[in-house]
Amino acid sequence: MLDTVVIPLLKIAVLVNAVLVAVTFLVLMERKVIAWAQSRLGPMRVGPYGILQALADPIKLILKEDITPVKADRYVFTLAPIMSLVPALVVFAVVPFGPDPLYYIGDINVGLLFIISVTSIGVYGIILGGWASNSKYPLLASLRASAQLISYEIAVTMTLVSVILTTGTLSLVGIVEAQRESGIWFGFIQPVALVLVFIGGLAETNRAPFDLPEAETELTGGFHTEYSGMRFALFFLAEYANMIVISAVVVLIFFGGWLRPFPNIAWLGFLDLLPAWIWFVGKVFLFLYVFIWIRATLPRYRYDQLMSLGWKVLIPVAIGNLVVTGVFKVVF
Amino acid sequence: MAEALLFYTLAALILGLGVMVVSARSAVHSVLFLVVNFLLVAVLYVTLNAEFVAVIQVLVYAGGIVVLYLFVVMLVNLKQAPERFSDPRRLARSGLVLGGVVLALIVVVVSSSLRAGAAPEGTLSGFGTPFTSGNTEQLGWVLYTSYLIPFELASMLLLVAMVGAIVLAKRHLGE
Amino acid sequence: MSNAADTPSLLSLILFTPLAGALVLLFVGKRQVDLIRWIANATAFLGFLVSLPLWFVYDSANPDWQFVEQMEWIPSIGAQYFLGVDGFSVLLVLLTTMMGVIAVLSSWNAIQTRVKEYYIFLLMLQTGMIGAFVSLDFLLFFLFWEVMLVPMYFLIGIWGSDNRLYSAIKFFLFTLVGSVIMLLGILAVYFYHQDVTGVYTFDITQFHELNIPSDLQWWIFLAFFLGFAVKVPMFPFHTWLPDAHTDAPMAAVLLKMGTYGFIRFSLPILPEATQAFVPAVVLLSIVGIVYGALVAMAQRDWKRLVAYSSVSHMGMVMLGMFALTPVGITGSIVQQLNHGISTGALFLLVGVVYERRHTRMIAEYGGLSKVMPVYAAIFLVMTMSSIGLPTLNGFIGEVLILQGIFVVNKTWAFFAASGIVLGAAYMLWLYQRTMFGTVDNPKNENLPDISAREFATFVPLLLLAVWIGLYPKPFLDRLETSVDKVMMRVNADYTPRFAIAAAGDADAQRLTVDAAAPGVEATGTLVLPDVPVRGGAR
Amino acid sequence: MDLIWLIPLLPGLGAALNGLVGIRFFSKQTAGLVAVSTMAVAFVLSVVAFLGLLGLPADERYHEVTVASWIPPIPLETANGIGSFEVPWAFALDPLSGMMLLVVTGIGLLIHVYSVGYIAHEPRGGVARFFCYLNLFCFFMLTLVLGSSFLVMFVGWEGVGLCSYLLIGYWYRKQSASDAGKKAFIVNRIGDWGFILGIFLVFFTFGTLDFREVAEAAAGMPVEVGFGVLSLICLFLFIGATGKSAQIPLYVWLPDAMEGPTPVSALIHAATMVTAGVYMVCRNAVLFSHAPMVMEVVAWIGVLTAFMAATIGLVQTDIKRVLAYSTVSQLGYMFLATGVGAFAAGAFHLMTHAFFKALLFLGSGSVIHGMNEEQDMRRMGGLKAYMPTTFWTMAIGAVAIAGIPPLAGFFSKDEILYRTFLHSQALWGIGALTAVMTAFYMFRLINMTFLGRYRGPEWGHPAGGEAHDDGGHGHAWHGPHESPRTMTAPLMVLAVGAVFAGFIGVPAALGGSNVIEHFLEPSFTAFGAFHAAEEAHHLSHTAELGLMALSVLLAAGAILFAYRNYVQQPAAADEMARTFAGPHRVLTNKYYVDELYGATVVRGTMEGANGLWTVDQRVVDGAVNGAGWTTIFSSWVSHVLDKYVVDGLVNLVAWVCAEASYLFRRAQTGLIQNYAFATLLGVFAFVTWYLLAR
Amino acid sequence: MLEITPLHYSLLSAALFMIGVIGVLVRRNVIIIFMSIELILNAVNINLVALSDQLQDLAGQVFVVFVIAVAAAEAAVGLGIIIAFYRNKETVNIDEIQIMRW
Repeated sequence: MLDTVVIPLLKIAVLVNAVLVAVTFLVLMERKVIAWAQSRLGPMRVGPYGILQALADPIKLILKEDITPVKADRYVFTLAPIMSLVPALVVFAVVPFGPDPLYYIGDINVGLLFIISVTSIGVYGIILGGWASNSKYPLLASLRASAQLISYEIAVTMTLVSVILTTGTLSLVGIVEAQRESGIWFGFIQPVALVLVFIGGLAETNRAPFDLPEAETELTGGFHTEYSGMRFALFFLAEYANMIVISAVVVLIFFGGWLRPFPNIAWLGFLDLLPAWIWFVGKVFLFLYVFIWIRATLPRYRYDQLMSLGWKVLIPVAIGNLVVTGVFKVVF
Repeated sequence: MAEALLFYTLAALILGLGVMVVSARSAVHSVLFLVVNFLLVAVLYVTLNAEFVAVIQVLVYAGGIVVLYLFVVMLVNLKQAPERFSDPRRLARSGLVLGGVVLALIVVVVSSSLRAGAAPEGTLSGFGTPFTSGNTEQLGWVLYTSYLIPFELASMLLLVAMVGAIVLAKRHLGE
Repeated sequence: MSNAADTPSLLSLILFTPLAGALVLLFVGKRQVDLIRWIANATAFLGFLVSLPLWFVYDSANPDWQFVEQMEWIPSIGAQYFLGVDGFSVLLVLLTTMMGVIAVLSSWNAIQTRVKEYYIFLLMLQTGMIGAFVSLDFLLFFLFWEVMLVPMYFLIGIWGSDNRLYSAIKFFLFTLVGSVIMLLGILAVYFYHQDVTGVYTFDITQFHELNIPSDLQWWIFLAFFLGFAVKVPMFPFHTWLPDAHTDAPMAAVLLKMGTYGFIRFSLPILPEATQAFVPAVVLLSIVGIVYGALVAMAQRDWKRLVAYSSVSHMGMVMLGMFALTPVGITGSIVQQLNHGISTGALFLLVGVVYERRHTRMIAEYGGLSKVMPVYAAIFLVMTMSSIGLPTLNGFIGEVLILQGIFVVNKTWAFFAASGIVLGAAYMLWLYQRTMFGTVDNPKNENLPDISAREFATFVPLLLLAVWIGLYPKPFLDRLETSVDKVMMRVNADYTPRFAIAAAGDADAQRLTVDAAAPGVEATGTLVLPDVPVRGGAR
Repeated sequence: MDLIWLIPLLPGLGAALNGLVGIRFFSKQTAGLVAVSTMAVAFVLSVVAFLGLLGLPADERYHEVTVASWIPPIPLETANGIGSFEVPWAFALDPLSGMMLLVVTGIGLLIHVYSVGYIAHEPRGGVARFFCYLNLFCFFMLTLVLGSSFLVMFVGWEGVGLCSYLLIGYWYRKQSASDAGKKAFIVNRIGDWGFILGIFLVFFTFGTLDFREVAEAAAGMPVEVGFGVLSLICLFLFIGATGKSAQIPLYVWLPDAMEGPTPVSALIHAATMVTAGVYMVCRNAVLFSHAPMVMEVVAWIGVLTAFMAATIGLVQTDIKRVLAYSTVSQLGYMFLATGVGAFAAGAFHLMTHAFFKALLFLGSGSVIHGMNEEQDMRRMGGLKAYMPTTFWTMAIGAVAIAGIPPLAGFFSKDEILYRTFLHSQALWGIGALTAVMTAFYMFRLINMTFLGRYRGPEWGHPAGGEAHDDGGHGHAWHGPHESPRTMTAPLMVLAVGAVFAGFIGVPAALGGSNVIEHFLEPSFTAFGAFHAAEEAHHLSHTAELGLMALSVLLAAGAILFAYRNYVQQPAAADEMARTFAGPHRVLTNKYYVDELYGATVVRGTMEGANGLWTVDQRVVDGAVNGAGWTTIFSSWVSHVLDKYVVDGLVNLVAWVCAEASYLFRRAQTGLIQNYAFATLLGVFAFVTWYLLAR
Repeated sequence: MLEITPLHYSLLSAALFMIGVIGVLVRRNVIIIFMSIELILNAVNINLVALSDQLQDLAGQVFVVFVIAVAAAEAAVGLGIIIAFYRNKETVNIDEIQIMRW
């Protein structure tokens, strides 16, 4: 009872809270990084160097009035943010923070597939949110968003298949272990796949330069135009949680998860002084930083460019990569 | 005990959501119930040691097909008043009654036949496919060897369906 | 069989290359006419290239089937996917692929409507023909045989000349009736084989070892005869030909199907009936030779003239075959090639002027030597080839055929040889009426001479015509064992050359008259080496 | 001698060069140079080969070279069991072919040289084309001569026919030229029909096609008394020879062939190709010797042809046609010689004839050239003054052909007449009469052309008569003139030949040793296996000399008569024509043979062709269409029946059904759910049944 | 009752199947009818997976994969038809889709 129910529940509680906290700090980090990128200071008022801004924002959102438009579909309007956030959090069930079972909730043998499938559920939140608002901009945005998500999901999944082909397992722990055994992070074996997954990840999280569904100038804020307060906060959380998920997946698959650099070179053993989960979280935040960095750097795509990039570049390249991987797999 | 509890809970939810799917006035709600229903079916699959199928259920059904439904609902249903549920001219009542009767009949048949046969252990296994828990690899193996041709046919079917759907849904440039 | 092991599925490759091209063409937009033409040309050329190994790898000393491919097709009725070639098929397949290239290339400008469909049909036709030539399964053969019908019907019906629908339907009905009756014959052989051996099979190599009672042979022969004679076409069944000759080079090959059918099926499977029918077939052939020539003389339409000359030439081919002597059969096959080359070229030549003037009436032309000298020169060579001038290909075939029939019956040879006079008469008259004289029709004054592309279509034909005429040995060598195999079936006393060679009696290969009598006595008692007829290539 | 295969090949090479490259790129000079030089080399090679042959002992003078395989061996039954049909590309040199080789290459070379001048007015491509044809002809002719088997000879045989066709039709825009070419080819083909059948029979009888093997085999067979297989072979072969060598009944093409350029007439239609038939008969002397009945036929056909052609030649006015009939006549002489068994005499006459007839033709060409394409002798006269070289050389040729000693024609013709006399006096009578006529018409030609007064058109303006717009003479005509040196030089060389060639055949009666006969003997006797039976009876030298004197006297008389009629009293000729108006008309119209053939063979074939076409359309195709119509008609009948009777019933049933279904069709609501409901009902029924049945 | 046997799954499947059938029969909205069909397919899948577990045979799961593929194809084409139809008739009411009548 303890092993099967209590400890997992505890882990879940810890993890969910950790993610939520991480998100608040991620927001702060984003504001700061973008500010520095633009030679500004960013939030400085709340706390030293504005560190407490991370607390202030959530508090503001929770306290705000939660408006439900009159013509909205009430239930769905409420359900949508939840459907958006829950999958983002559920994914963490299979994300291993370290080699020990202590560091993950479950290691299922279809872990990667699980992540892919659960992520794909997240699109409902966006579609329903847009639809339930009964307002044209959110609806358009939600249609855009879902089209974008579905398109890029294909490319990402196709790319991940080639990774699976290299590892021979779908289990995330297994994938990381495979990298330990081969002694090299898969990012170096599958650079094309890395780039593809990363670009796809940007698109799936609606991040710049693919943040079309939230393009303020076109859609006055996107699918969550009509949202405010707590429900908006949930969407917000979901987006950033998704960023963390993508980063975590990229790290797990391409950058050796919790492994230190060059895991099979003995004289670098001193690096193991840092615990595995620190390595993992560090790498994840590194990628989160890249996310933000890209947002600060790149302009937004046009919608048709976005779609043609997905369908005419990423998917063919992904298929090509798959074929090449297959050939290599057979030949060597 | 726990297993039974889980099963009954899931079964109740699945059936309940099924009823909701059929009876919901708004098509969007219907879709929502359908999604949840599918997710629960996926959970049921997990309890039956079919993780891969469960994941595929989520990925393809919940993540793909139902999204498609949602799309279509949103495309066609925007200004449509919710349909009137019952119409005396329709066969609704008789359908319901008859459906119930057939259900009952089927229940009787199934239960009686299964009771009588007392779970034919392995006798129906005409394919002799090995089965282990965590069977993704075996499933792939079977799929690409014994069922290669059906698999390829299915892929052709999907291709044809894709082409057909595009042709059907595309607005012709000339018009 | 060692050679064939290196190229295990060469025949399938040859067979399906054109079809693959046709499939590719399906996916090309029909407005991209040039692209379609390029693809079709490339495919046809590729088809020719892949067939070239046949020429080089085929082992002419080996009497077995070569390049054999065999696998189940419809096991329940014993049908197989069974391919293989002997000397006959090698030459005919090569002719087909080469003509394929020429046909496709020559249609570059000639076809302006429904280009895509045209090339698809053409390539399909090519596959059908190759398939019929390489099938060693009777049902497979019949399948390809019928497959040819469909593209041919459309080629005639859509791109034919005046009255094309009539022609197309006539062609279709003619050949269909023949085919259906032939199918009856096939089934008769099939069931008889099952009766004797208890095995259901369409395997031709098995049929070749079958001894059917002569009364049954009689009926089967008649059935086959109708099917093949229509395609040849023999004398009373020829009237579809002048109407149907649309797509010239391919049609020139198409006629070979009939004669091929005779030599592949009628002769070896039904030897007794064949011998019984020799006088009748020879009579029809001779009538065909003389009659075709005379009717050709009366034509006012250039193409119909050439078509009737085909009737005459094919009569010659049939005559040689039914001489049932090795020389005659060899000549018959060579003459098939010649007919493909020279008549094919003549049709192409007609096509060239038709493209320019859109008329085929001979009276519309005259004095073309002046305006189209190169054209006139090529036409001259092909005319000479057609009338059997020595040093060109036609002579070899005619001389072998006539010599082959002469030793059988001198009267037949006498009448058959009259064809060389009549052939010269109508061809030279045609040549005079079109090429010589003054240019009295003002429309002809500014005709351009043939273009480089058109010239390219004729070059291989010209080279082949000279090659076969001067040095036919490579062709005859490839036919040797195949002819002998057929001869062994129709004549039980015949001693094949490969058996002599196998016996190591090197001198016996060159049988002089003096040495022949004792030599044959000596070798006649040879026990044939146990030659497996079924392919062992696998 | 092993390089003899090069001899035919060289002109072939020249032809290929001129044909493939020359027509487009060569200048006139280059084209001529290529042709002449290949022929020159071939001639040199021939001389070398011939000298090599002379160097061998008499009974070893046979040299065969196999170049390549042509038709590989294929078993075929023959009269003597299973044989092997095999023909290699093989060439053979023996005395007969050696002689022919020299004639062909030598005269061929001269005529090539002559052509350079003659053809100079043609456009550039035309010159190359001409030389291409001419070279090609030499190629085929040499193949014919050197071929060691029947089939290789047949290659040359047909090939020269083709070249003759092409060269006759060289001015293809002229209807008569292309007609003549076609006629030549087709008539030759008729002969070839016989020839090829003869070849087949040779193979069937002997199992080989090699000349030597055939001769040896035939030598071992008895001389046929009746009409046996050898006779049949010889008859077939002779039919071939009549075609190629223009004998009755196939001689009609040769006069028409004069439509071709004159060098062509000289080379092909006088010196070489037309003698191929004689050559072929000589080649198969052994075979013919064994078939006396056919020999008799040959002799009679020969002499009749000679006589008939000579009579026609008496009245022709076209200079080339006179020569053409003369050629036919002389060829008849040669066949007469072979027919009486004097093969050597025939071959000898062949050679001498080649010289003087080529000379005469070239001379006539020179005249025509000088007269601006005028061919009618009535419009000539007195040309001696304008073209002396041509006159003197032609006069030599005429004297030679007339049989005046000691020129070449005397010896050869006399030998023939002598041997004929031994064989049959009747033949000799006709032959001698022909000789007289020959002398007469030849000097008629000389007289009308060169002597007397000039009757031609005024010059300074284009010549009258038909406008030869195709001749290529762009420039104004400045009166009769001598031809350029390239044309006169060959004339002179040939004249020398015409004077001296006869001395190799001086008969014993005149103190000679008849070198040529002894030289050729091996070729006719299968190398000692067979000796002519004629040696048995044999006149004394005195009688022989008497015969010679008689024929010379007759010839001289004929010459004088011609001089009287055409130079001294030109009116006398016309008077004679009036006196014998009937025969004259018949002769002028060449016995109406062309008309006869036209009305029977040609018309018959054409009518037959048209008739058969009608048959094809009406009957054969009609049967097909009739079958179609019958089917359609019967289907129409069925249709009527069907429509009103069968269909009526069907319709009745259908009507009943329709009315009934009017009720039932209400079930077809088109609403899927109704159908689904019905399905469900079915399931309900099924399950219920399942339950109850258990 | 507390032991879960394939019977339970079969009954669940049967019930879900009937719900789907009833949905097909009674609903007017074509899209919902399609969704009911998906329910039916799912019911079948449940049965397949349950029996696969019971019989220790992967064939059941293989068939589920195929059923899903077919369902995807069906959904794509079916929805394409609906879109096309809607474009022409501005309705998805199945009562108005009766051009197959007579």
